[in-house]
Amino acid sequence: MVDLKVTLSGITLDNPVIPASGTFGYGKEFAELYDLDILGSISFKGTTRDARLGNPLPRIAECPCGLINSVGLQNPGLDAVCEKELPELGKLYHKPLIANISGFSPDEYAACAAAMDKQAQVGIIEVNVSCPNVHNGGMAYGVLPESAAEITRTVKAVTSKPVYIKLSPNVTDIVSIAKACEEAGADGISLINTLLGMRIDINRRKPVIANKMGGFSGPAIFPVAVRMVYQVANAVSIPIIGMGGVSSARDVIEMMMAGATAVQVGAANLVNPFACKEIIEQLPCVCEELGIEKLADIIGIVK
Amino acid sequence: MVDLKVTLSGITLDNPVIPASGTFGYGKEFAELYDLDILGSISFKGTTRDARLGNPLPRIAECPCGLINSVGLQNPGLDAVCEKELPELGKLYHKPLIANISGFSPDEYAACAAAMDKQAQVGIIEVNVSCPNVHNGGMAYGVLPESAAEITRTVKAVTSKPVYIKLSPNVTDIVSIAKACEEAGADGISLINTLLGMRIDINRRKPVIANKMGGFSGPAIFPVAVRMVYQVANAVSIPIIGMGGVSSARDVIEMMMAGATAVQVGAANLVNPFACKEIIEQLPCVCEELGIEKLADIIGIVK
Amino acid sequence: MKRQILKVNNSRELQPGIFIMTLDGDCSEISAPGQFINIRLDGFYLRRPISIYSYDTGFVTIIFKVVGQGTKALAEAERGDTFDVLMPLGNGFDLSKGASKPLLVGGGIGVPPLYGLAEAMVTAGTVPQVVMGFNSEKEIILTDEFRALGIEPVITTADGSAGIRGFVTDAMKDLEFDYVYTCGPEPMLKAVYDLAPDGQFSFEARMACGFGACMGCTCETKYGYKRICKDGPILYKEEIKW
Amino acid sequence: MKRQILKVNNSRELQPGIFIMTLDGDCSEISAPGQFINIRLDGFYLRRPISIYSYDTGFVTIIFKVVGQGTKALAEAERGDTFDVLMPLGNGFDLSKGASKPLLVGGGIGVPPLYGLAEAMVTAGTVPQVVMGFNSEKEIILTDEFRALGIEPVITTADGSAGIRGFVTDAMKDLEFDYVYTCGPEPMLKAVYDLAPDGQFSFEARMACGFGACMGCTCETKYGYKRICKDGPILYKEEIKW
Ligand SMILES: Cc1cc2nc3c(=O)[nH]c(=O)nc-3n(C[C@H](O)[C@H](O)[C@H](O)COP(=O)(O)OP(=O)(O)OC[C@H]3O[C@@H](n4cnc5c(N)ncnc54)[C@H](O)[C@@H]3O)c2cc1C
Ligand SMILES: Cc1cc2nc3c(=O)[nH]c(=O)nc-3n(C[C@H](O)[C@H](O)[C@H](O)COP(=O)(O)OP(=O)(O)OC[C@H]3O[C@@H](n4cnc5c(N)ncnc54)[C@H](O)[C@@H]3O)c2cc1C
Ligand SMILES: Cc1cc2nc3c(=O)[nH]c(=O)nc-3n(C[C@H](O)[C@H](O)[C@H](O)COP(=O)(O)O)c2cc1C
Ligand SMILES: Cc1cc2nc3c(=O)[nH]c(=O)nc-3n(C[C@H](O)[C@H](O)[C@H](O)COP(=O)(O)O)c2cc1C
Ligand code: FES
Ligand code: FES
Repeated sequence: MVDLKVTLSGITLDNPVIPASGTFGYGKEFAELYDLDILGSISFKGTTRDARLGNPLPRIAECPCGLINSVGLQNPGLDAVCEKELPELGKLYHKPLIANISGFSPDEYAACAAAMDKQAQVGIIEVNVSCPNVHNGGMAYGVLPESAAEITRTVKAVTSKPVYIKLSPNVTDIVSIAKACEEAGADGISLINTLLGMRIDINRRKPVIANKMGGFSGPAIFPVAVRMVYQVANAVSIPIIGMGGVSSARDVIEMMMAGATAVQVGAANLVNPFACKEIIEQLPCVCEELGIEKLADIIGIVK
Repeated sequence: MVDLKVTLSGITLDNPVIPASGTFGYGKEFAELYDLDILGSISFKGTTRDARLGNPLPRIAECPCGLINSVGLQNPGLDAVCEKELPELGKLYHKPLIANISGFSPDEYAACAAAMDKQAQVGIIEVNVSCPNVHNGGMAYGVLPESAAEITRTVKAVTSKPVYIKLSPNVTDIVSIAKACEEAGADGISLINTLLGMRIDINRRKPVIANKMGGFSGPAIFPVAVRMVYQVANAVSIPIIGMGGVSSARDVIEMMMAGATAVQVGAANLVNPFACKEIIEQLPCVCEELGIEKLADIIGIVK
Repeated sequence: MKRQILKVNNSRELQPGIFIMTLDGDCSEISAPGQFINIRLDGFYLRRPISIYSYDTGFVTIIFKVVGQGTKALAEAERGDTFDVLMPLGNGFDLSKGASKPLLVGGGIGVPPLYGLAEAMVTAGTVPQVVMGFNSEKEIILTDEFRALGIEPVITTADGSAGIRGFVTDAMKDLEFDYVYTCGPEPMLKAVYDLAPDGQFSFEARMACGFGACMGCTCETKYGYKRICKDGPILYKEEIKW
Repeated sequence: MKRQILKVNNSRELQPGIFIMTLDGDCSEISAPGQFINIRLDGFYLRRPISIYSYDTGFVTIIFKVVGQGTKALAEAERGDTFDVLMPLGNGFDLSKGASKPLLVGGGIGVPPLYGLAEAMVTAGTVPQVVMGFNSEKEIILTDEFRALGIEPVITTADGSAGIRGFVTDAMKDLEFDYVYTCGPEPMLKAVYDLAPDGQFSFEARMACGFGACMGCTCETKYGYKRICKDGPILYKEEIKW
């Protein structure tokens, strides 16, 4: 029997496979297809303080080996998430959750983190710093070490749960940003969020996406994700949740060898709703093929 | 008849399709397959002052919708290129060439540019600023506006041919770098070079590429390339040569609508040696379908 | 929703660029006309959503127009080829809405799901009126099929090459109806909305998942945010914000 | 080099995980044993290079081992399936090198191109000696084919399950030869190099283009940089830097 367990900041997961925020809603649609309790954890849809409709349609563009989305953090807002979505998800999934939070100001991050801190179901708070700082030129918090560190400190101050900072890949030097977060007290790093991309509808001569640009993800971004996980794993000593294009058990193993302790699966859930289930089922078999007895042994094994 | 002509800094190309540097050698292998004179231009393999063997093998890794290369600027060096390769290429191709040059110091860039300035065959000098600055921490020249501008000025000082700076996409803010190059006198911008990526051989538990990381290109990077071309086109007033994942006539049109005046085709040549020929043949037909009479009319038409 | 492997039973061109294809497999979950299926195509990352034209427990028939690379690939499929399909998706039309004089209004490739609806209504004892609009004669489909149900569809063409010259709304002006079921391009839906006392409207959106997970297709209604793929594609007149 | 569409004529498993496949099409350009073809597979960005085992103007036969996702997909191809193939690639073996006692040394999946070479040598009037090494009995291929050429191949297996226990070099020690043609994994090539008075060595490398354009496969030789795909895959002993 292959041992699939991995541990993130003291929380042991039955396996490293976690649906990525924004690609699994609150689990409802998938619970109709399989028992959610097979999952290592679930990172649910990013929560903001207030309800958000998100961006205008169209919000989706197809790409070679991936897609662009500009959902724009649509979510029912902090209160509704805590009062309605989490209790409902609690009936479908019985292990610690990852609460993905977002904000357009340090205050908003703090409000979301403080509320999630009180939710017994939440095991880890995952802080999406790819949102634009609306009070400061609109640059994303995650593109500068200083602002990423600031948000880390803000969130750490209001919660005792482990805090994972989820980094944007659209940067020159991912390592300096990850290190700044580690120094500011982050318990872990999640990466990567989507690459900024764009498609044009050449018939209509307009961007496909109403908002012009959006977040590009799927298998296409996997080599960039592996590279960044590898770089960050070699620079920090806190655990990493790796993601970006993961679609198979082999991809999970590649991410872990690059340095990830756990792995999130995003876009793959959308085109194959059974993606996480199939990956979890295939992991033991692929591990055996590769001579892996304990999955945790391969974390960062590639130097 | 659809008019496919486009003009780069006073040089009119019969069509916008140009094989990208490093994916077409000096044309020899392709000249056995088709008449090179159908091409808009050719950006030949990056030249450095001295001959370079490049990086150790393996240098190639497959990716979903693309590949990683770490060829490492293998080339016979400036003298051999000018004395042997260019005369040979001159027999196969009779229009102005794009001379892609690289360097690990401003001096090296200057030496390459000065030599290319003297080559009658060379129409445009394309300056690859993705090389690491070996005298200054190893960071690529292209990742900072200042160093990209410095190289631009260095090259402009030694040549009267149009100078196009070829930018790296591995940056937080491509626009500031492009603008710095424009201000420093660049006649145009080429983008994008490869994304930094990595793959791991999970059987051998080692990076696939001997150098660990390498340059990721192919259809997978197309949405990132379109986005950057669009962003830069809206920020500068010099022409842009767009590239990154272009594999079809439709891709060429999408790049041009995003803001490119001409388009380079890289990885596609490697998996389909007839890629450029097929694209050029299909362009008139696709233009007609889309109601385009003059290809130059669509440059940057998407706002 | 299930993931099914469906096998092409037959496929043929109805009009230039418009194909009808029957796919065999377990289709027993389909519960209402107006639902759709989401088809994976080799070489394309996203599935292609196509409405159900008609169905039974063992097959589903779709009608689609070639508008891009994906539908082109679909049109090239041959008998015996198989597709990975998510189905059924969406809410479908609700026939139970009491109406004495229902009208079905379809535009172009929006007509097929209305045929399934008409069939269900006829089976349930109501014969609806049907208006269908096309750009030109060369695009007209399903006239005979509606006739076989005992319905003489009113046809409009934008170029006047057949039926009434003009849009579906031009035909609607001469008819009496108290409820409208409609599917077609959004400008048509909007125009129909203005003439419909009440009704159900089938929407389209670019979709990533098609089953409610990604919020890629959400629009605002009077009753809150709705996902066109899951809470739709049929929206009710009263909730639409126009 | 041409791009050809080749059609699978037949394919079968020779040993567990090792397949022989004949592809029909215009193969008239193939000029020497040791050349290879580069096969495009649906869903994979790079082509897969596979050596030519035997050929004629109208077909080419390959033997390959399933080692990853691409060769797995290739093994699943059925009669009638077609592949986009670039061919012929590489220099191939040069038979004209005068040698009175040539020896062919193959390791595992490196054996097949040596069969083509042996066939050509026999046709040209020289019967070479052949040594072939495998990990174990279950991997042995082509013994009968060499016998049909009138050659009794010496077999070695690492686990001793057949033939001589050990490596090809253990068998080479007992043989007389003045020229070696060899193909197999690089550690084997290196060991053979040390025992070979002279000879030709077939190399492998991860390739992007396979036809000399990208410099993805370049190695340094005594006579300068060589592209394994274009200037090789066969290198001569005198130029190899070991
Ligand atoms: C619920 C629903 C039901 C549909 N039913 C039918 C039908 O019965 N018959 C039919 O011919 N068409 C139908 N469509 C439209 C059909 O999905 C598109 O024509 C098709 O996806 C185009 O794919 P393509 O690859 O040919 O075009 P491309 O433009 O190359 O596709 C690129 C991307 O855009 C998406 N896209 C393009 N056009 C549309 C569109 N109109 N709606 C949604 N996504 C689009 C594609 O799915 C793909 O992701 C329906 C759409 C929806 C949402
Ligand atoms: C000139 C040449 C001739 C060859 N002849 C044969 C032959 O006759 N029979 C045979 O079974 N194999 C042969 N090989 C090896 C064969 O190309 C690989 O086994 C095959 O590419 C593996 O593909 P995969 O998708 O199954 O493996 P994966 O590991 O999934 O492939 C991933 C990538 O690595 C490349 N790769 C992996 N292993 C090798 C390798 N050993 N050499 C080159 N590229 C590799 C693949 O082409 C692909 O780009 C030859 C290789 C070369 C270079
Ligand atoms: C439709 C969609 C919505 C997303 N929403 C969020 C979100 O709310 N918060 C977040 O941190 N990341 C979000 N992401 C990013 C993913 O969680 C993940 O980081 C990214 O998609 C890369 O993984 P993938 O390639 O497996 O999709 C979203 C991605 C998609 C495709
Ligand atoms: C094998 C290979 C070698 C390359 N060598 C060079 C080079 O010498 N100089 C350069 O500026 N870009 C080089 N590039 C980058 C390409 O010119 C191009 O910018 C990049 O690959 C993106 O285009 P593509 O996706 O069409 O390949 C190389 C790319 C590849 C794949
Ligand atoms: S397309 Fe994903 S929610 Fe509708
Ligand atoms: S693989 Fe491209 S030169 Fe050899």
